Amino acid sequence: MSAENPAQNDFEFDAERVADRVAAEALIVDVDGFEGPLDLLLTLSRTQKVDLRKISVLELARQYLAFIDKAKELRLELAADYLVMAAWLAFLKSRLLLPPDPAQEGPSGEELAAHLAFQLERLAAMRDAAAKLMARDQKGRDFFVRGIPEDVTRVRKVIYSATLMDLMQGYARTRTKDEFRPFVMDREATMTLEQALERMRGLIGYAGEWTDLTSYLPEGWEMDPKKRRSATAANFAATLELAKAGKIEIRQGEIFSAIQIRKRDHDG
Amino acid sequence: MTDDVNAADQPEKDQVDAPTETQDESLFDAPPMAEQERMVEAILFATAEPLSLKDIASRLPMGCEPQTALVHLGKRYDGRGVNLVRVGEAWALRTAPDLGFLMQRETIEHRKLSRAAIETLAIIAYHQPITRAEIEEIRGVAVSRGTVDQLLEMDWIRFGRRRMTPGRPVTFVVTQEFLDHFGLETARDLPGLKELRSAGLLDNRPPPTDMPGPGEAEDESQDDEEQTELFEE
Amino acid sequence: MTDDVNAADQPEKDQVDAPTETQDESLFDAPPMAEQERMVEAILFATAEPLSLKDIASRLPMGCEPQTALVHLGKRYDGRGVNLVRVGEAWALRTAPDLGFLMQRETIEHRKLSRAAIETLAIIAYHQPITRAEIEEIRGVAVSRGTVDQLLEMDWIRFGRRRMTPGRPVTFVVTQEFLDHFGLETARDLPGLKELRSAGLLDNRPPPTDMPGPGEAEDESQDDEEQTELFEE
Repeated sequence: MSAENPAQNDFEFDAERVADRVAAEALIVDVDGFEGPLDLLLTLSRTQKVDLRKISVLELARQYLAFIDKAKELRLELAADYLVMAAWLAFLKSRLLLPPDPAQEGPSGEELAAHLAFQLERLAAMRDAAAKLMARDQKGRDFFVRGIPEDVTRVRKVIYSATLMDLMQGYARTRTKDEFRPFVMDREATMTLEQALERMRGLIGYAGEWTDLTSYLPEGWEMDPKKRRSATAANFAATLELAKAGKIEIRQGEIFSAIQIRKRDHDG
Repeated sequence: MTDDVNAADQPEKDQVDAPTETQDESLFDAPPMAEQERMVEAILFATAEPLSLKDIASRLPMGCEPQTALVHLGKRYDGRGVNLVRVGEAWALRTAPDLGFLMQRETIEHRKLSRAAIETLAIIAYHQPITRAEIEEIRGVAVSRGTVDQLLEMDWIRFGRRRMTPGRPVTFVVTQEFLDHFGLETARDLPGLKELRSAGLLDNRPPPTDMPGPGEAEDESQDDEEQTELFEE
Repeated sequence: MTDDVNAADQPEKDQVDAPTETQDESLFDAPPMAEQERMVEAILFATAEPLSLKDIASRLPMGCEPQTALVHLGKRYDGRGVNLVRVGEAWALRTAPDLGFLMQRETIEHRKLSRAAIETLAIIAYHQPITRAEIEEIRGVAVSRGTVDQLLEMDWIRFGRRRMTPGRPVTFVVTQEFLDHFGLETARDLPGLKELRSAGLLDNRPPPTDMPGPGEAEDESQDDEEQTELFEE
């Protein structure tokens, strides 16, 4: 049936076309059942009753076109895909029938036909593989999972923490029947480094000669021991800052003796 | 476990076994016992609930002896990670009880101890051994059962000796676990109030009550010693 | 009959006990191998999902060798009503497929898959990773969104890496659930895979120009590498 050679006598040719038309008519009933033109082509190729590798693409093209003609005759609405394929197969058919034109660009008719055959074979192979896959033992049908899964239970363990400070503060709170009050520095009797620095910067311009650091204590801070300590410390820290900045020089004759400072630019 | 299974099974088994001989010659050609055991194994594995002997039998081919198959299966799983267990009148495969820990996954959550718990704990630490009534007196509020339970559960406090006073109330003391947690060698290492105050952790105002006032009004002469020692400077 | 069962047991037990001695000398006081096997058994028994070696190890005590324990366990369950199966990189216990007939009541009714869905699934499994355009090229029709969604929803396919081609199209691959469902150890065990490959039917042969098709002939030619990688033996 699969005549590769187009040079057949008219009668045979016509008979074939009639057979095609009959087949197409049978297929057309089921047009919705096809998953696209490739699927239709695969179904048509089955009618050739040969191994897909030996399929006659030319014959197939003819069968397909007969199907489309029949569908048109019956005024069936076909998806555009089918018509595109029909146009392409008509083109392929002419390519296969005509002697090759050496000037022609692109793949030859044979190459196109070979690829179509490959596509059909591949689709058939995938269908076959799908069937084999579905025929396998399946979970929930042939084999089963554990029916009473014992899921991992999440055990939430809470670790409470408290520090020694929490504990002492808690105790203090209960013992004083009062809120724990964190120790706050008494600002009244405190001179900060910033304050001392600010003040020293102003005064240093006058310190041309070595002068005792103690003499820079601000007024009112010399007598009260608390205030004096704070001011001395702040002043000392401030002089260190100023020395570091290259503004002044510091000297101390011996340990625990008076600390003296003077302006830096006055060479001594 | 196998022993249990076997013992429990025995009487029934005999009943079921009895017809075996005749069964074997029966029309139904039951599968070999090893196969029956496999079947029971698969059924018990896959079903969502324990199955009674009747349930199992109804799923097996005709002529099977689930009772005997269960005995074999019980033996096979004896000492395994999974055991055949009897649940009422039914049978199930369950993970071995000693491996339950594998089915749990701990998530640890860190939480700050509540103020009530800290205060209670601090009072116990500073005044141990101390009764609940004493804690309440110091805190000025009732100590909830939950707070004490929590501290007991955390293993930071434990019950001490009972007081030799009317009602013989139980006392609380801190534990080694407590000392470890707070990095203390003994409860005596806890800083005294005077230290707290001089460290600036306490207000300088004189406390409303005498400091430290252990035991207050109570006659616990035997504890005073420890107590005083604790706060001596 | 009982004898058969016991006799069958004996050699397995010996095999399993063997490595215990060496195990005991290990650095991390890991449990003996027989115990590890019990643990792995319990862990796998308790869950319906396949567990990776990592999952299993994370639940075992330190120093355990789940891999070795699995080998022992696999032997122990060989030929039983329940079998140890490998699912991709994971392990699971499943009833023996020949006993499926006993489990009619457990049978899960799956939503009937359309022909398009089945074909699409097979194409993804055999050609993975594969783009939608390539699936369409093979089937000769557009792949509907619903089909892909259904397969994704069933957890049989998932998105793979994107292709390093213009448009960076997403690829599809099959999942562990797919392997589990169809009882496949790996995607290499797909039926007829070798034959299909040697017949060149899994080659990514780009269509010559002018071929019609919904795939619109995209230029994704350098995917063969991944493909080979996946199915290499």
